[in-house]
Amino acid sequence: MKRLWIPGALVAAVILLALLAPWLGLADPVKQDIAQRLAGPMPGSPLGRDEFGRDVLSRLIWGARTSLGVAFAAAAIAGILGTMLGLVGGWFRGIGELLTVRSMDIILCFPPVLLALLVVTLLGPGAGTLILVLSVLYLPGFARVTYAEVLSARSHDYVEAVRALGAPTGRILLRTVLPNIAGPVLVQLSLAVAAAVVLESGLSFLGLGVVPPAPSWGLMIRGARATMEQSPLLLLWPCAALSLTILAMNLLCDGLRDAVDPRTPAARPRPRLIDRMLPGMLPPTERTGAVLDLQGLTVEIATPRGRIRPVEDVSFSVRPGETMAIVGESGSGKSVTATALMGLLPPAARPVAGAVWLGERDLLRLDEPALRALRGGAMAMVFQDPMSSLNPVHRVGDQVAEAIRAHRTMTAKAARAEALGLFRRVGIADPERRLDAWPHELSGGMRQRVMIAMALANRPGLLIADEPTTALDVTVQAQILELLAELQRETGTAMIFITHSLGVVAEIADRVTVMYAGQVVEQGDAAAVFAAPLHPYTRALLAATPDGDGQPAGIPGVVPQPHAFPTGCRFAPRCSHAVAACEAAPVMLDETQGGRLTRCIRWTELANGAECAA
Amino acid sequence: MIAGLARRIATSLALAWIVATIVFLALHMVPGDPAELLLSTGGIAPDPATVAELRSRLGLDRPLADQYFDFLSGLPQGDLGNSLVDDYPVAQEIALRLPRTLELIGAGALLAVVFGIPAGTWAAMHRGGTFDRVASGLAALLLAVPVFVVGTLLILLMAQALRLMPAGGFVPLAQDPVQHLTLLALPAIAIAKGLTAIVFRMTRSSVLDALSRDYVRTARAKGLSPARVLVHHVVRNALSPVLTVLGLQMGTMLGGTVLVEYVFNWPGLSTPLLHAVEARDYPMVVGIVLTVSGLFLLINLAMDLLYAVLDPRIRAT
Amino acid sequence: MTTPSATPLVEAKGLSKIFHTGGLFRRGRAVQAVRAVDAGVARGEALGVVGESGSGKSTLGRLMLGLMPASGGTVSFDGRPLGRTSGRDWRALRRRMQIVFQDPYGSLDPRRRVGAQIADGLAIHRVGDAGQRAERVAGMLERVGLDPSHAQRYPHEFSGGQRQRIGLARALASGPDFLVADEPVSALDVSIQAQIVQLLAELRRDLGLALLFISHDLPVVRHLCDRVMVMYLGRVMEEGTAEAVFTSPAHPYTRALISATPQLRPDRRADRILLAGDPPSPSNPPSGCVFRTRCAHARPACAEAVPELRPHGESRRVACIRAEEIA
Amino acid sequence: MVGGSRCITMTRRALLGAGLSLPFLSLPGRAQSADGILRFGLSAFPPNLQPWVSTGAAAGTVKLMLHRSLVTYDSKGQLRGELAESWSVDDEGAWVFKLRPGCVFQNGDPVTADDVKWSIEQIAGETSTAYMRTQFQGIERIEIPDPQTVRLVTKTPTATLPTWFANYNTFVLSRNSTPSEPIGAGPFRLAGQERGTAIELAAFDKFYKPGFPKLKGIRFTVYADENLRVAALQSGDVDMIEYVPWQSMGTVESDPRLRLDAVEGPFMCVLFNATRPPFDDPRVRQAIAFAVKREDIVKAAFFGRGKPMAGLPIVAGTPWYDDALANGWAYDPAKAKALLAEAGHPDGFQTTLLATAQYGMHKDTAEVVQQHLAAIGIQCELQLPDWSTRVARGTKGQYDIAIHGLAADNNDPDGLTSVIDTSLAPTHGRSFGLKAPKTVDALARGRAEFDPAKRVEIYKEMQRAALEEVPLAGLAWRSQGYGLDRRLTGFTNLPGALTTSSGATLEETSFT
Repeated sequence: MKRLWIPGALVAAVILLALLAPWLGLADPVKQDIAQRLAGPMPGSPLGRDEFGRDVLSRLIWGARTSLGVAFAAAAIAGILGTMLGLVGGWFRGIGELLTVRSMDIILCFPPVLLALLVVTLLGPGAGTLILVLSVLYLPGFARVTYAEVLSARSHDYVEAVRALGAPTGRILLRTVLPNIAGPVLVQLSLAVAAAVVLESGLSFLGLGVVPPAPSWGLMIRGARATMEQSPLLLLWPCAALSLTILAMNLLCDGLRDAVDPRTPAARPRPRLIDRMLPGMLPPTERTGAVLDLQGLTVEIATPRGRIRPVEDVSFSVRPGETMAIVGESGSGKSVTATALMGLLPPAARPVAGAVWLGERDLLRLDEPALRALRGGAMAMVFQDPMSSLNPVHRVGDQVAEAIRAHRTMTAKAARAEALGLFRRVGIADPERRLDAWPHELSGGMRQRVMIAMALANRPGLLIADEPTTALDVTVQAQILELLAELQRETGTAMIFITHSLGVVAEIADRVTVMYAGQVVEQGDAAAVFAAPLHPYTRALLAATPDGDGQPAGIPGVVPQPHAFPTGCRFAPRCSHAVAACEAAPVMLDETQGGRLTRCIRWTELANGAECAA
Repeated sequence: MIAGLARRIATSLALAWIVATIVFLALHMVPGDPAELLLSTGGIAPDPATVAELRSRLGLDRPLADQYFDFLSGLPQGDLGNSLVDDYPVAQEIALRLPRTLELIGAGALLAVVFGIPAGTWAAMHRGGTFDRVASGLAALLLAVPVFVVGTLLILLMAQALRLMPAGGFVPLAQDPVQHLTLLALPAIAIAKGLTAIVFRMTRSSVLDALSRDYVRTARAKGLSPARVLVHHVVRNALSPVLTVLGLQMGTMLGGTVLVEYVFNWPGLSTPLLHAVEARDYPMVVGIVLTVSGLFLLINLAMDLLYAVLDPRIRAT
Repeated sequence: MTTPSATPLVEAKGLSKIFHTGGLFRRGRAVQAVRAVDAGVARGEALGVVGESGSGKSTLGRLMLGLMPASGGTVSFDGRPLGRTSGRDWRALRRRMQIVFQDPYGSLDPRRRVGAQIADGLAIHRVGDAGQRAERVAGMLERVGLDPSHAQRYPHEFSGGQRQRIGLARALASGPDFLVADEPVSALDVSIQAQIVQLLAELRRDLGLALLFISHDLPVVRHLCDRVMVMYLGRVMEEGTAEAVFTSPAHPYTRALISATPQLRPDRRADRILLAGDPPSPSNPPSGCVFRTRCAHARPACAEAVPELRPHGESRRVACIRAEEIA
Repeated sequence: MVGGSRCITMTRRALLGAGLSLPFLSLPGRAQSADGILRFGLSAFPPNLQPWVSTGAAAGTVKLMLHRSLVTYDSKGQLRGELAESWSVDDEGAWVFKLRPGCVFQNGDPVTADDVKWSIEQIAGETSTAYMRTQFQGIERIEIPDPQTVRLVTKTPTATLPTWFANYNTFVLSRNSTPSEPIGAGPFRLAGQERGTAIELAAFDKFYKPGFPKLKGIRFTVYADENLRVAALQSGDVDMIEYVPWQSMGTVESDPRLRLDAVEGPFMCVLFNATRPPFDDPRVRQAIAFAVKREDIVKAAFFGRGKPMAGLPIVAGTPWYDDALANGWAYDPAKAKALLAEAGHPDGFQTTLLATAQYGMHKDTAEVVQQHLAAIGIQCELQLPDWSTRVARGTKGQYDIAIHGLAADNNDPDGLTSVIDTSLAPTHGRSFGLKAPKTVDALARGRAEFDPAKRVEIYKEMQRAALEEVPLAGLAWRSQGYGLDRRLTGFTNLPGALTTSSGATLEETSFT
């Protein structure tokens, strides 16, 4: 909010000054004293006198009163009328829209100064006419902003909900829609005021605005321009006042817009001081010939509310041809792990411990060019939402060819031919035509196939799939899972499959890692884990998954926030087997004799007792 | 697509016609008689008889409807009638003046694009950095200072104090290109002042939005070089909204350069428009307004087409 | 499962809805979202509507609530046709049927306190005074498993699961008889999902609600609903008791749907039926049976006429002329 | 002796003007003009160059070069013969003009009496829009005793008829001229024009005065913005400019390379709408005349470049100028209050003051008048519409009191007819519906009196009547200056109201 404070104070000061003008004991802004014409600073008039000998300071402040008064009045009128028109236009599409929003185009066609001139000549100059002109000029701006906001608000469910409750349209518009579009309208209001002040001074400058002798900044500039040679300073004061006020208003608008617009990410990324960790800081660990070997990876993110560790001490390895599933609910850190592997973490995030061995190289200690050579080459990634993962303005064929040529130098034609082969390989019907299709012309399933083709373009040793089928329909999901399995069998690629659905894990995974609140809580062969889960969380997850028989049991409570991870076992608050010891100290991963891992101090007790699923 | 285009052109023409009609009627309602005005240049009192005679010669005593239909019938052939002041064809005056205003706005827009877009992109790339803060503050300042203030100060500084640049005026390009361009410099800067700030802010927010998109992450995951990601993916997407806004701004500028033309004595289209309204020169005013709103709508149409070309999703509808 | 009373509370006959893309003047393409669907939900009964995206299940839900004018067919509520009611008594009907949405973050008004939104139903119809409404709100919050003191908080202070509970409280505050739940749990994590499903089951039983449960997640529907209706490209493929449809699916599409659902236990995984290609575009559906282009058992005859929903066994109807042959 | 008031250009000064200014070169020295071509900075582009229609002083200056009439003014403001060698009144009161032999039109045809007759008939024609139409319709018969003599018989004796032909809207053209092709007998021919920006004239070799014009050509360039006009003169882009803005007169005077030639000709005054009480009462009008401190107007509106005018606009130094009468309305607020009380408004009244925002000097004068009237209790609300609305409301009498600025036709009191003869048809240039019988009668008598001594008496009597009936309340004379390069000789700014006709002396102008 800091950005709001300074301009806000400045604007408030100007407005206050204008309002208090009568009581500031200023000289009469209109009384002439021709003898003192163009006099410099003198007692009683610190800024000197204008071409009629009137006190410049009082005219400046009274001028503010006129200019701001006109601007606020015009912006308010335009605001109210424009918002109403936008509301009606946005809600009653069809005729309503035509009447309200399309009619605005007529106003926009008019050159602004001509509109002002016509109205002024028709009704005679003066503040009243000026307000009318300015509000007409700013009406379209408000109508359009409100129209757009109403359209977007309308698409939200809470508007439909109130409609379903039987609320009359008027109530919906005023009680539900209006408050939610207040933010952008407010921003538009402050923009309109700033613009109105500029236009008012422009019109007065041309003699079409405020009638003398009433003071206004535009008139002062016009007068001062005539006597530029005799006293240039006269020009300085109104220009400075005008520019300063508008600058303050513009900054206020920016601050307001940022505060209102949820999209702007709150956290301002501050790169941490130490760059990559110094090589050799950690003891070298032996490598097991796995394609990928994660050891104790920990990622830290700097947020306004302090440093958080969404991923802590995560280790697993993947052998060629093997699929390691990483399962966990939202907030478990599974996606952060994947992004950390690819080195695609946002600037604010930083891996602070552990190592990630891809073959011979530790990805965490590679510099950017070396890591970039691997991305899309030795290791590739497929993302969750096919709708937004492809660039809408490039053809899908070109985007795949681009991936190929990023790692191998070849002619565009050759790359295109290879892309065609890839399209056929991932089962895209009629590949020749589809190469030149735009992303929005393909279905979700088709687009995901393109993503897979793009990932496999350079025959990666490791494929990371981050919830590739979550956004797809179940029949399409089945096709994609089948395709991935087939490709893996054929190419022997190691695959990390991230998902929150246990069903999918059972279908496709050889080994599984269960994550909860940033930690690995269980790891082992998928069949074994599903048959006899060791960690209470895994057991509860299995119980919660409806599979036809048995009542799905929910897990009470909520996943803890990264800022407030409990010290002890992070699942304890929601675990039905929790005991005091659980919450005492951080729990380490235990290794069972069968090579399975679990992070629960009571796992042996629970396993022997073979209690049925709680 | 073509049907949509034809429909759009039809609505634009209808809008331009509505605007012209409104102006035609408004002008006739405004007090002041062109014939009397012409004869009372310099404050002298014309003899009412001669005023009446001039009115009939100029056809102003005919009923309004006839004058309107004369105006309409002339339109298809591009005949906008003659000026009441000196019987000079309006179309020729516009043909003489319009290119100068377009040139001014074009130069301003060029400066805006050359400075605004790179700065905006760089500020977005280094969001929150010193460049971003300084540039955003400067943009706010540029927006804040009104154009006639900038104009006056520029003349005061460059022309009269330093005598580096001419104080204003115009020389046809053919006659003396170098002088023409030096004369164009100052007013173009004044126009570019506002435009650059708007383009900068629009580019910055548009690039920021593009950077947050999934397909940029996909591009980086493909191992593309940062430069390729920036140009091919980020800027390519961020460009279309920026160009549309720039187009709209240039459209509204058409009738709005009067302040710059006045301060720099640049004989564009806005100044004769104001003169014509003052002299109640009906054909000239309506002619210019029709041209300006027609061009405004044309630019809008062009921007929509450009948007469709840049963004295939739009092209589909 | 409670035995549903015979006569349906809400009944749709030959219901269809056509959307026109294209602006005010332009005649865009006509998309048939829902085509001649018959559906009935009795008091205390839960009807599951299953189908993939583009199948028209959400549109059907909104049509049966009268939130959207139907292009064809009728919807009657408690015997009275909805189409022609207007003005005051249309609003009175509103109190008796409500809806819950999928996206927890979009279904609550970010600008108003949660308590006020729950009381909206009562306030709009001016039921009782402020005190009684507050009381009712507290009761509803407790009923959906939240602390009554939450009434003063704003939506952004709650998790996804809690927001869905608030949505439920708002819908049930005015005591409706018919509730449409449009994919209420698809956006939630498994553990939270199970909690909400439990809550829905309890509420349906305690309040004797007629529930229309729309979802693409077959296991959840199987658990919660008495009868199930499978939709594809706006038409009903198969309809019957949950038990019958899930254990022995008759329509090829239902079979493919069930086999595609990932199963926890390996023994459940029947041989997988993989559908080829993508669903056709709704603006020009195939002639005859809309599923024929992707059906392994399609014959030329399937293209001629739109298959009727014919009884198949005692508690099921199927829209497939070869249902008996491929059983 | 009747003459419409002369038109002087109401510059569009501070406000709007599209103009072209040759870019003044960056080097501070003054650029040399090429081979005898005079570069003249105009303040506005002449709307059109029709010979007999009045369209402003800029057009007048150019027309004076293209055409010639029977007489014009010499450098001291006296009439001097042009196409006419001599002129006199015969015993029947008709004016006889003897033509100068050997004068030819620019197409070579000799200038004959028939051309004069044809020109007069065109001006007085029923469908003519000429400026002097009504006056020329006062001519009964035109007789041509011989090709070199023209005898004009007027319906009523008019002593001031010769001055009609000194006006730059009453040129003698060849009788085979066409509306689009006027053939005049002036010292320069129209060589070319660039619309809105410049006009080129070339010398006419067979001009009837041998050795004239001394210049080879004139290039008129338009600088609508006054600051730019002065900048162009200072940098040497142009050799002389008209309408030097008051605030820059000092800089032109002090510049060693330049010369300022300023004259007080045009003036500002207050007009009344006598159909609206209380302005039908002469005492109220007198009160207003006494209430204004005119020095303030000169200082505020014209940067001190002018002179207060506390009486009728009679040019000092002319025979009918009387110092006492010229200060009839000297600043006397107490008397003004007394007059108001006498007229039944002891504590003043509310009214409106019409002027225009389009011209700085009108607005500034109005603001000063408003303050001074407020001092004696008359609260005026300023109405500053654009110039066209000001003209329209003036003609229709939609105002209470109004500020007006103009110049008389010539320095003869009869030149004031168009501004003080309120019996004529209403126009924005005169008070509306104001009865001033004694003044109007004195005007008519003065016009018909041939004996100069008697005319002086009549016009003094007229001034006394006007001081009492107040057909207009004089405010201040305005200085009107030309800025020239010091090397230019031969050009003189004609005194008083004739300043706008100074263009006539351009033929004697040359570079030393």
